[in-house]
Amino acid sequence: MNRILPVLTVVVALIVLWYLGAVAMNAQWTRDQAARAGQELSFTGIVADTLSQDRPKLPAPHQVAAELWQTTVQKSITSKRSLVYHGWVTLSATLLGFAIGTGAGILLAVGIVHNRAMDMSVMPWAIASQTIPILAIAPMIIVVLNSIGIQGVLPKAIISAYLSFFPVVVGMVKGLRSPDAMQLDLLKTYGASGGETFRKLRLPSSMPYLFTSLKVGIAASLVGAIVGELPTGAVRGLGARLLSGSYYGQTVQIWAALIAAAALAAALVGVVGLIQRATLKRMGMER
Amino acid sequence: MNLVIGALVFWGAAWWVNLRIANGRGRDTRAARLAVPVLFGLTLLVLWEGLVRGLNVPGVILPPPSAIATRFAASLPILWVDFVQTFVKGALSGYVIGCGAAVATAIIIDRSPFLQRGLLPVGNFIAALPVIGIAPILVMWFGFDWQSKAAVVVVMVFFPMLVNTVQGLAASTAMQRDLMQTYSANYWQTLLKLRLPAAMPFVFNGLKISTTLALIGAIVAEFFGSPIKGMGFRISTEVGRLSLDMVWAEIAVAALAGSAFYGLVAAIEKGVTFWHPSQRG
Amino acid sequence: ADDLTLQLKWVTQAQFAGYYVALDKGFYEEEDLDVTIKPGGPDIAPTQVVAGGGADVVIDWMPSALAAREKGLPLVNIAQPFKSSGMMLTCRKDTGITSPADFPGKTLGVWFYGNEYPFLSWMSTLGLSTEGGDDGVTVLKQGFNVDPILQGQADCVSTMTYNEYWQIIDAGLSADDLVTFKYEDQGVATLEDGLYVLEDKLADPAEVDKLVRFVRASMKGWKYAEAHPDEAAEIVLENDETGAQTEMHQKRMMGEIAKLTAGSNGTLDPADYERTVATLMAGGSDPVISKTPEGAWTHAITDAALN
Amino acid sequence: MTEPVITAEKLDLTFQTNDGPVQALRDVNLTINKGDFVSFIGPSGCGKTTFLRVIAALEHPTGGHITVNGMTPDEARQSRAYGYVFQAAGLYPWRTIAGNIKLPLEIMGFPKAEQEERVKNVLQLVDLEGFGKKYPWQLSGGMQQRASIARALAFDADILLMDEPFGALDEIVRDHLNEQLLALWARTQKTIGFVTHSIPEAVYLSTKIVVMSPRPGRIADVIESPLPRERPLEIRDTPEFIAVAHRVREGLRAGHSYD
Amino acid sequence: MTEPVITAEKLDLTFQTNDGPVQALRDVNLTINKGDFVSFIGPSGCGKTTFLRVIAALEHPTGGHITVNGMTPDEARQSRAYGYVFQAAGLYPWRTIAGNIKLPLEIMGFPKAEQEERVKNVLQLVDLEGFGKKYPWQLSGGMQQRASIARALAFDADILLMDEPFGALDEIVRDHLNEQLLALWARTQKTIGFVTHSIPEAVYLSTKIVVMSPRPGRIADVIESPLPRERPLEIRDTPEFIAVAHRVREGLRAGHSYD
Ligand SMILES: Nc1ncnc2c1ncn2[C@@H]1O[C@H](COP(=O)(O)OP(=O)(O)OP(=O)(O)O)[C@@H](O)[C@H]1O
Ligand SMILES: Nc1ncnc2c1ncn2[C@@H]1O[C@H](COP(=O)(O)OP(=O)(O)OP(=O)(O)O)[C@@H](O)[C@H]1O
Ligand SMILES: Cc1ncc(C[n+]2csc(CCO)c2C)c(N)n1
Ligand SMILES: [Mg+2]
Ligand SMILES: [Mg+2]
Repeated sequence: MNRILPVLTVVVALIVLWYLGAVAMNAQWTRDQAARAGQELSFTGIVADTLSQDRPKLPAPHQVAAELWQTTVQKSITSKRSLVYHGWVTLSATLLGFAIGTGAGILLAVGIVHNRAMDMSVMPWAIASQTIPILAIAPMIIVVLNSIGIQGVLPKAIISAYLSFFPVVVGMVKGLRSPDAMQLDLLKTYGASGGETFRKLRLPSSMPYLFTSLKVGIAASLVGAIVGELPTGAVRGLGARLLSGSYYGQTVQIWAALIAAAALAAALVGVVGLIQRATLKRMGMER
Repeated sequence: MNLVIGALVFWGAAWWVNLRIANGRGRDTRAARLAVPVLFGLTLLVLWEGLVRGLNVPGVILPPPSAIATRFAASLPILWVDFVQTFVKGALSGYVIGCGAAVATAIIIDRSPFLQRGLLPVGNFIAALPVIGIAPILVMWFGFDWQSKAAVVVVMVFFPMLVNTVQGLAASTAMQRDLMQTYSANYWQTLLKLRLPAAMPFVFNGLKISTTLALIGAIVAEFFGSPIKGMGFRISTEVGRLSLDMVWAEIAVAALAGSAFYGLVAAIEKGVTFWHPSQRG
Repeated sequence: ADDLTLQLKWVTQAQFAGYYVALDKGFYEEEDLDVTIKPGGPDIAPTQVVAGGGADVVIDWMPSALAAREKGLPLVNIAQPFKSSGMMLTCRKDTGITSPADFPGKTLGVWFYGNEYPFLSWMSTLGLSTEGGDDGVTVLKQGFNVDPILQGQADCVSTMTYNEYWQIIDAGLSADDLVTFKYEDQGVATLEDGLYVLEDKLADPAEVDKLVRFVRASMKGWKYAEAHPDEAAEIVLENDETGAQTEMHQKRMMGEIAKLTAGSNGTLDPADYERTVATLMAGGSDPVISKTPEGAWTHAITDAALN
Repeated sequence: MTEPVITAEKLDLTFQTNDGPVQALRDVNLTINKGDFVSFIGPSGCGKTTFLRVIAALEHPTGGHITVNGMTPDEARQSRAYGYVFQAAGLYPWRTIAGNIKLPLEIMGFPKAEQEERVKNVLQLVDLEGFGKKYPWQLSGGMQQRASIARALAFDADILLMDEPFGALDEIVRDHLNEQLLALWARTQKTIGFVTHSIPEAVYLSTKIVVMSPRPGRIADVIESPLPRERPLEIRDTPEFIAVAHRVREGLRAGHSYD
Repeated sequence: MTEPVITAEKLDLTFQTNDGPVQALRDVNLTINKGDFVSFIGPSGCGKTTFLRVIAALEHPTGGHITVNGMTPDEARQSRAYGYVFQAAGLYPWRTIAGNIKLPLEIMGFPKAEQEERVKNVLQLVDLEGFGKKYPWQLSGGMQQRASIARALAFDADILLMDEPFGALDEIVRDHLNEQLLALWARTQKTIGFVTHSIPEAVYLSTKIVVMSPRPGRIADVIESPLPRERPLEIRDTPEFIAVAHRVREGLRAGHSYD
């Protein structure tokens, strides 16, 4: 509860700054237009115009809000102009990619923890893999997958999985290694097998780490899904909205899609957080 | 087909060697720690080469590593120009500005828990804005040259860095702070002598995450408008021209530069936070 | 029905009205074809898609197709619905540009990703360096929109007569504020939207038959679109899944597109081809293509389809 | 009552570290009989923990010979001979107290019904009835330590090895647990190996006190306690007690450097 | 020698927590004279730490009155009256031992040359010459604790407050540090407030033992030690020592619950 007031304050401050910015950045165009038309504009005239341009350099918050309202609430959710529809398209690729990425990440982490050779060889390359700009290779991934007959949401999901697997690997390796020597020794005195050690000690100890990285991972997944939408013709999804807004200089549309994407990310992270709390609570690790 | 089988055999053999090294006696030596990943990387390349050649994948889809290497060697001047444009001017300046601003901001809001409680959730929200949406906007605002790329990088690194620094500034223990109080130390003395040093492991965590973000941000921003040089520019135009070997040469530069950058920051971290248990090994 | 996939060069818009009309009006169905139209975008190189087997037929500009051919991807032009080029360079009048002679020292926005060839050819015909400096031009890789000219970051930007030009107008600049240089008028016009397939398809009679039917139906679609521009624009809008296109813009685009397709029944005019090749090879030290292409086009399909 | 459970002969153990070899145990000879309560005391780094770990087959000696119940430590471990209690309670936070005690039972494959039965019994034994459903962090330090002892007792190991189990507790709680441990030992007749830093604790609990000295770890003195098995807390103010404590302190002082 | 340094009258302290108020100190009255060595002993949670923190102005009482050298604790702190030693050594790991000892000197603005001088002196005082350039983690626990004492001594505070400084060390090292602390106290004539859980430690060190009892924290007993100021380690086996220890234990037992 004691977070609401500060957050509101910051949001209000941000919106005020945003309005000021909008006036400042859009004023040039307003003045140019007036000069071209040979008009003199009063200060209030300038301000009014800057906040209602069609293609503003920085759209005013209320323009973005209006666009969001129109494209979510006022459109049927099956409409191509509905952000809910586009959001759903992105979400489905995100979730599939997240599932693949998380699964692969966990498997890789298990391998790394149990096999020294894998640990030594894979980790540096996993780091290097994240320095490759995904947007650059996304089109190629799509084409390559296409040439072996994989189409539809799967290629997008694979790109999104590529981005989400890394945080999961890192977190999970850390988590599986978090039991200290004493906890491991305890199981040894019982003569426990490797599998039992994994099930009864390593896996449960890794849960807090896993969830922390899942939060990072799902946000990365969303970015991946959006990136993956571009080279498939960018016809559906939030990425498509961003890009088509960009083709036509529809800044209001871009900002609306951006906010929607960030809200979706926040919601996804929030859901993971809820699952985390529920799980850890059931496991007795949440106090 | 033979090439495919050959590649797979090589893979098997290299894996066996790696297993031997990793479980052998000299496994903790520097040489082993270098050899294993290098061998693994080599395996990936051989596998790639063998598969691409063996299965006759057209070069306009996926060129073999040998072709990429040839192209790399032949295009050093262009690669260098692109590297300077994107990495040095775009990524590095954005990295310095973004990380510097984030640390400064963290110190400023450090005195106000109210601001922290408000700013961090909003910051996390803003950090979730996809780059692909931000980049065209910033290109529109800051022009086509490296400034807009640096701006994208600033936006990308600012919040991860801020969150880490704020966390770091809170990392000193109550006892350590009490100690300062018994000396009647003032705010700045406590900051300088206790909280900043204690924050360093967190700060470097942020700095490391930011290295990869910076490079990716600078490259991606070039997709949305650039002068006719830069790694992102080259990648996007050469794909259209079907010069996939050049594209991969640029990607190789990106991966090398990114890993080297990360390695450098990690090395500095080792020097600065030598005292931290995770560094003492 | 036979399946066939068509990869567009750009997003769903009236530029490709003929194909959408043919699909919507059942022309493809009449020819026993089941056609899938894949929209393009800034991240999609049609040449790469066809190389990867993602499409049977692609729409591309001839310079990019010929360049790909020289790279070893055997693309063949099977039909050319667009007779004239819609490319132009649009400049702000207040920059003082009145003719190409004023270009030196100016900043020009250009599309890359395989679309830069006509521009490069033109500049080398003019003898202008693209490396900047006082006697060259500074080139920007133009993004997806016309912002650079609106924001004053470029003196001129690339536009199509049917699309970006009108975006500038819609943004609030008037035709009087602008100077345009059409590639057609500058004598450096190159062929735009043509239909291309991989060479080996033409060796298979069954494939050839499919292509013949496809081209026939497509041209029927184009002629229908020319005759009923507003209806064609509506059809395009219905097929636009992004929901970003507007009716006004598409109707106007259709009108402009009709002007470009007007002179063609789908058959490639060898004279246009020769002119395109000549322009591309004229590129001084760094021509777009270095040797005259062989077998880069065929009349086999259009002859069978249209006669 | 005097059959030997653990016999160590000429035990040597050298760790290979990055800074060269560290000799942790040298020429250790010791016999522990059934039902003994043996305390190990000595300055930090003298090898107390290492010796306990050798008994439990967590480390392997580089020289000498050790048998447990006539077997090697490894075999003894397979036959569930050890209950080991570490310095920190080391309960798994995601398991309830009962769940923690069940852990070894699950691993050793006891039937479900018997598991419940045993958990109930040992909880009673350590005075924790009614706390089975709580999580470790809901209990005080002393209670956690008792739970960890219950965990070690649950599967009826012959030998209980305890490595500074009460090191983290305050003196009063410690006294109390010491009393309880003695009672438990009297009831179960287990053989106990107990590491401590506290002289009164060692003297109060043990039938035999092993004083060790460091660099390399050797046995400096083995003291058979003259105290009776019945030991009220007040025994600590008796002259016998003080005499034994004095001898232990002397033994310690001899081999000690103060860092 | 009997001028009062610290006087507490009717001290109350209540913490406001999420679970409601916690009374940590209730009606505490105490006078500490110059040169006293006062130990505070009592079960966990009885307010020993809180009382020490009140003296050092790290907490502020919610009732009653306290003066230090005739000033309020806050004023006393401004005039550098306190050297505070915590349970864990709490050395900054990024500073060398010398750097750690210099820390308060830097903050208080001593000139560079004097800093070096003082560091040298206190290192000698705690027997750590030659370790100034080492980092804390390169030293054993006992050495770290001595360094933290050196840090508290470096700026010549009148009053040394020590909160379980030796809690984490083994008994032998502890004995040794206790001897050294007594010697240091004799040499410097400081007033020392010392929190401990160990009865022998409290009896061995103090001129005055304050036994506290919990819930809420009150003073249960104040014992003036009859032992002489000169105290060899052997004094611990004397009947006077044992008598005092016994009285302390009785005082503790009275107010204790075992968890
Ligand atoms: N795994 C190991 N690798 C290398 N050296 C070790 C290892 N374990 C212990 N040692 C060294 O062996 C010696 C004995 O250690 P051990 O832990 O048995 O001492 P201890 O008597 O239990 O000390 P403490 O009272 O501090 O617990 C020490 O010098 C220690 O540094
Ligand atoms: N900052 C605080 N906020 C709320 N309650 C506190 C705080 N500090 C201490 N307490 C409570 O005040 C009481 C006294 O605590 P204090 O730390 O002084 O005990 P102590 O005698 O030092 O115990 P220990 O021997 O465990 O160190 C305890 O009940 C404790 O929980
Ligand atoms: C990144 C980018 N690349 C190419 C084009 C050019 N382009 C290819 S097809 C076509 C017809 C469209 O209106 C246009 C303009 C662009 N606009 N943006
Ligand atoms: Mg030990
Ligand atoms: Mg305390």
